[in-house]
Amino acid sequence: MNEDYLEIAGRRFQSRLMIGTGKFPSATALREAIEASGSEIVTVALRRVDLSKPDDEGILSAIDPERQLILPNTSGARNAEEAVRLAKLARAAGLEPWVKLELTPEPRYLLPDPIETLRAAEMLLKEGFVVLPYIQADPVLAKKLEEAGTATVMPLGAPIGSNRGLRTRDQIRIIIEQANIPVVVDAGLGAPSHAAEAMELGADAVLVNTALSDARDHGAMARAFAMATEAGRLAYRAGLGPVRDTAEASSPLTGFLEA
Amino acid sequence: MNEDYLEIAGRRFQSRLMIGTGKFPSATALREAIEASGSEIVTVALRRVDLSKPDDEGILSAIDPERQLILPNTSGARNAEEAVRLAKLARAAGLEPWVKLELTPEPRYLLPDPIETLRAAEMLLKEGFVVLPYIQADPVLAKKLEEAGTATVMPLGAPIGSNRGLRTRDQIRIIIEQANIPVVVDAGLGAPSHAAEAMELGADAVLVNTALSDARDHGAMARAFAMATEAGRLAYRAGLGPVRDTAEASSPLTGFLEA
Amino acid sequence: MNEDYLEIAGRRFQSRLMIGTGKFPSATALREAIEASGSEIVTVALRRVDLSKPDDEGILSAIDPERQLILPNTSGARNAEEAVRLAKLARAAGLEPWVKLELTPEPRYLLPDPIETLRAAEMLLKEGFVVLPYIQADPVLAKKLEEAGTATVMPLGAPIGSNRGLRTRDQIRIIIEQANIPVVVDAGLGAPSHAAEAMELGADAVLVNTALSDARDHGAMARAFAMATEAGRLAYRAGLGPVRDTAEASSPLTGFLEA
Amino acid sequence: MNEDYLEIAGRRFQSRLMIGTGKFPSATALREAIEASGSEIVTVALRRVDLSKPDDEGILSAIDPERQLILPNTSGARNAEEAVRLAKLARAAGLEPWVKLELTPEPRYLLPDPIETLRAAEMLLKEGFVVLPYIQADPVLAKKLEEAGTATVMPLGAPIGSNRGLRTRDQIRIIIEQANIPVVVDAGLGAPSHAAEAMELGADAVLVNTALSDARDHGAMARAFAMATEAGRLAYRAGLGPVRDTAEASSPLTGFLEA
Amino acid sequence: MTITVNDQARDVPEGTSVADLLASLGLKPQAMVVQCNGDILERERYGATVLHENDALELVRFVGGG
Amino acid sequence: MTITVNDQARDVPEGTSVADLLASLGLKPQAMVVQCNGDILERERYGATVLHENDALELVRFVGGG
Amino acid sequence: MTITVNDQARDVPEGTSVADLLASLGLKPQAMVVQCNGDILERERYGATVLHENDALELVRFVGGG
Amino acid sequence: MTITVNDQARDVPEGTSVADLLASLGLKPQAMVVQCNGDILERERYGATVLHENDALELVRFVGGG
Repeated sequence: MNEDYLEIAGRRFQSRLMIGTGKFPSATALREAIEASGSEIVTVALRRVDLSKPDDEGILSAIDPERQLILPNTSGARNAEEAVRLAKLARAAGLEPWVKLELTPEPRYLLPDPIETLRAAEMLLKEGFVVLPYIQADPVLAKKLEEAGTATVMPLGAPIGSNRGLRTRDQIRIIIEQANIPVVVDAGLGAPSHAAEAMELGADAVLVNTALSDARDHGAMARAFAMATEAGRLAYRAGLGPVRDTAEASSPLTGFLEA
Repeated sequence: MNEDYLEIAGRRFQSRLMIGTGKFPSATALREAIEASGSEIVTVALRRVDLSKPDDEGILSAIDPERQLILPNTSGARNAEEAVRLAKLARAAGLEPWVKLELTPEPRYLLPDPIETLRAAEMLLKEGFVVLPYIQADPVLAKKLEEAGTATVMPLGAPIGSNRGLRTRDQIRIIIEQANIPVVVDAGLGAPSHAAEAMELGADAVLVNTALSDARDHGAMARAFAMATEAGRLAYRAGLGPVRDTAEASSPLTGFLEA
Repeated sequence: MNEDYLEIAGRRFQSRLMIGTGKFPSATALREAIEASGSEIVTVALRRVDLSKPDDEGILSAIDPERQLILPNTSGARNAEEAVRLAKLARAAGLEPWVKLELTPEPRYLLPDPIETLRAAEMLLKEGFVVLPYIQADPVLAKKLEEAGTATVMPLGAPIGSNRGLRTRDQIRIIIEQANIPVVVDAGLGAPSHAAEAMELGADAVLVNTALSDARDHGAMARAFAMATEAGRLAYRAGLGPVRDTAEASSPLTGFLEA
Repeated sequence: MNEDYLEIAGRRFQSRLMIGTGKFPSATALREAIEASGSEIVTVALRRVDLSKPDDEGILSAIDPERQLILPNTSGARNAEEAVRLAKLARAAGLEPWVKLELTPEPRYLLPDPIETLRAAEMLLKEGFVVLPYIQADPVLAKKLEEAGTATVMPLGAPIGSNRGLRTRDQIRIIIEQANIPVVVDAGLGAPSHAAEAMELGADAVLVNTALSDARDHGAMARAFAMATEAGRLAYRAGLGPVRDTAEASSPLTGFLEA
Repeated sequence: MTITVNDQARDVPEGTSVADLLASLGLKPQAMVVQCNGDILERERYGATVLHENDALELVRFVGGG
Repeated sequence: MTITVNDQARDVPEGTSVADLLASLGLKPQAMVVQCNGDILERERYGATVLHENDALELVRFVGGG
Repeated sequence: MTITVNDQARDVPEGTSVADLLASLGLKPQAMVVQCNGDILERERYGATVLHENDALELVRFVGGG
Repeated sequence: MTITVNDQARDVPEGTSVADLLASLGLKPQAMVVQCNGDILERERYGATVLHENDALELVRFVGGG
């Protein structure tokens, strides 16, 4: 497998599982999950310091920058300008110029805004950022972003945190077929089988957060997703068999007295 | 995980992936698959010797009885009596008295006969066999077999060799909920995600054959199924999150300027 | 359409929608539903008279025997003998010798018992009844019942009253392909689209109860199911198009300036 | 039902089934389909006259403008400007100023371009057109179009002509929940059950073309879609029951001797 | 004398017919089935059938069912 | 003189009107749209509109579409 | 004398044992099961078991199966 | 003098540097970003940057996010 790496913007990763760091009950739980996931890319958000909690270390204490690329997202931004400002703040804080572009205007389903996302992507690219945009499973938009120069596209499987799985399967399949950049299925993957299914379709990676923070045992669930993601990738490369309408005997069809 | 073993008829197994040995292009390919699968239970069939091929070593040469329990199936039997006869032949050949009971009257879909299967199970149990019956995903039949004393039930996900996946999901869920013996999902699982899905539902094990023999790279596919099966089991034990109708933010919902 | 009738045991019906009469809030609501459904076959159950409610007219008052065949079911029977006794009581009450055979041992999912159902069918056939058995979507069992002489098979789409729809689609498809007697999809159909889907697959009829008694407007829902059932049948006969992996333009693909 | 009409841009329609006129084998077949569908809105395309076939009457001969609103689409346009030009040509030809906005850059899946579609919609609205845009099942884009002033949104169920059905069910559900204008499910609906399903979800109408032109009997299939569309609408208004995880008996649960 | 109706003991006068019993219970004969000591009783025989000590009657009727 | 119709060059006599042209092409005016040099021509003006050298006409009509 | 092996008639010399037969057929005894006239024959008895006229042998072995 | 920190007004002594302010707030400079009047302030300049009347500071840090 060491031949099969994920390459984004010229950088290589062995792991195809990205982890979001939200909603974990403790820094320990998060550390356990990251450790068990083997993930090399973890996402974080930026928010104002709460002056009433000066001792709050923030999330970085749970991440080992030697082993994980810290990918700041633009959650909370209401438009392209705020997204760019967030990306610059993250860069100023010493992170690499990578950004998960996330523009989700309404809070009920947190679905991405295709127009504003494309506009923000173009602005961020001008500023020299490596852009990984979170989008609807919209093949035409995915192609426009690729042409604009984004490093990946990150189509959703289902709404963030819904655990509904790959509800956009048909569209993801088309995006993968048409893409020349890595396709990372993000949002809605609630079980390892969902991650495996995305990888079997030919996705290059998956990003998971809620399914891990929801688990009773965060480390075990992270490990489960890591195995399922690799399993799906292995199967994609090993060649899945055709889906058949009828049976195909796995034992000889002859009656055993007919040799 | 060494605490979490599969127990069938008082015997413990670490692996929850069983492998069928049919349709592999060569003994080498089969050996590769078994090796990579880490499987501890492999199924075989019994057929008349082809006198024109005396050198044919048969399948056992590909199996290491130290590491895998050889589970003979009753494929080819047309009724309970023939199934019993096959089981006895296998036992006479030196195998342990375990049998995968398989009575599939019609060749197009190879679906199991519920009446004859129950009758054969009762006969085999009287003869002292450990019986693992292949059945429709029929919760009432599964319960009758458990009450008769079978060691497991092996409901199908889809027709043998169809690679269609867990098409009987609803019924499998009920069988698992009601069973006091291991539930092994057999037939139709065509991708690692299918195996993971079955395990996430709470199945105790899965059996796969065609998905492996169909693959270009048999070893890699076997490894993929092994990882996915373990991933599904891990996730089942770690506690999957609820499926939600709406989003649940993984980043704080506050705009980033609102702290 | 008057050419296309449903024939069961030599008797012809224009309607392919059968109605169950349970759980309606009032006799009026039931009458409305039956009227709007255009149904020609309605099922009823048999129970002991409640001596404390002598005025209870029973269900028959809501049914017009001139327009609907009253089909008694054997619900409540715990075994084949009780099912036969119920059928005889219904016949003694003046109903025609038709019976919906229903043997559902456990109350949580009310799934049919394949062994006892086949046994009861054989007993009822000997007694001269026209037998319509409620069964799991088990193609082998369906074939055995057909060979025993039942007038139809009634495989379930999902558990009674669950409104889950055609969860057994793959198996129903096989039953239809192999059957020489009418296939009536019974149980679990919760929306008109479910009924249409069953008919599009080639089912000969559907039976619905809970979806109607659950509705706010019983008459409207019954009419909706009647229309959807006929629509599905019409489409099955008119020839559905193939499911395609890619688009097929419905407007000329030429740019409009290229003629 | 005459109380329940579809209202678009202040105009009322009894039928909730719109018909596309492409790919019919003959004007007669199309007339049959329109007649049987009871449709009040039919779409057409604009193309250059083929000077080698001066007698070709064009499609309008098959449509009765007294009974159907002729809705020209912008298929063939490569960008917003061409779409506007097409709309103006249609209006100049004497049609009402309604347009089905369709901008599908790539021919394999014919998926709509979200950016260009929004831009074209704004231009057409300035020109005084009633705009019905064909879009991905993207709730954020749908909301933007509503805010821009389009008369409806027409999200796709699956690629045009694919007959795959409501593969975007989750997203359509959200669009319906959030929309204040009619939601018309367009493209991919290949069977009456698909149309019924969309209407049961609360869609205001559906548009069908390929499923009708694919049929052996165009009139019968059109009638089937008309019935299923109305059935789905009726059921939506009558109140569908809840989907349950377990059974809910439709016959009294008491054994019949316990009453 | 004492008989049982749907497993409940009841005292009825000597000579009571099935028809009398149903009437006394306020039950209409139609759309009901009567079993007497396990045998189904044809409706036309309700009047002629006189009950005896310890007779066990089973009265059933149709209810809504799916 | 020479004009173009749907991008094909055609010779027509001086003084030819759009109506004349359509007639010569065997085309019925109804259910067709004519653009002349990019501008849409109202149907009632077909007769009065005389063509000039190098005029570019665009003739379109409705076809089946989804 | 004549026996049948998997339903095929074969001539074998008087006194042939099952072990002799397998050897003559080029078959290795292990991983094979022999039935003689319907009864399963333990492997250790192959040598001692002498065949008689009309004996019916059934030779089966394991093959790949799911 | 008065400045605002994350939109809250605060009085600080003349000559206070950004580093002084963070210290007085109990905040560690690392893994935090400071904007002063809309401009991002490099960390190495916290000490040298002296605050003036009405300066508006924005202090942000990283939190968990998906």
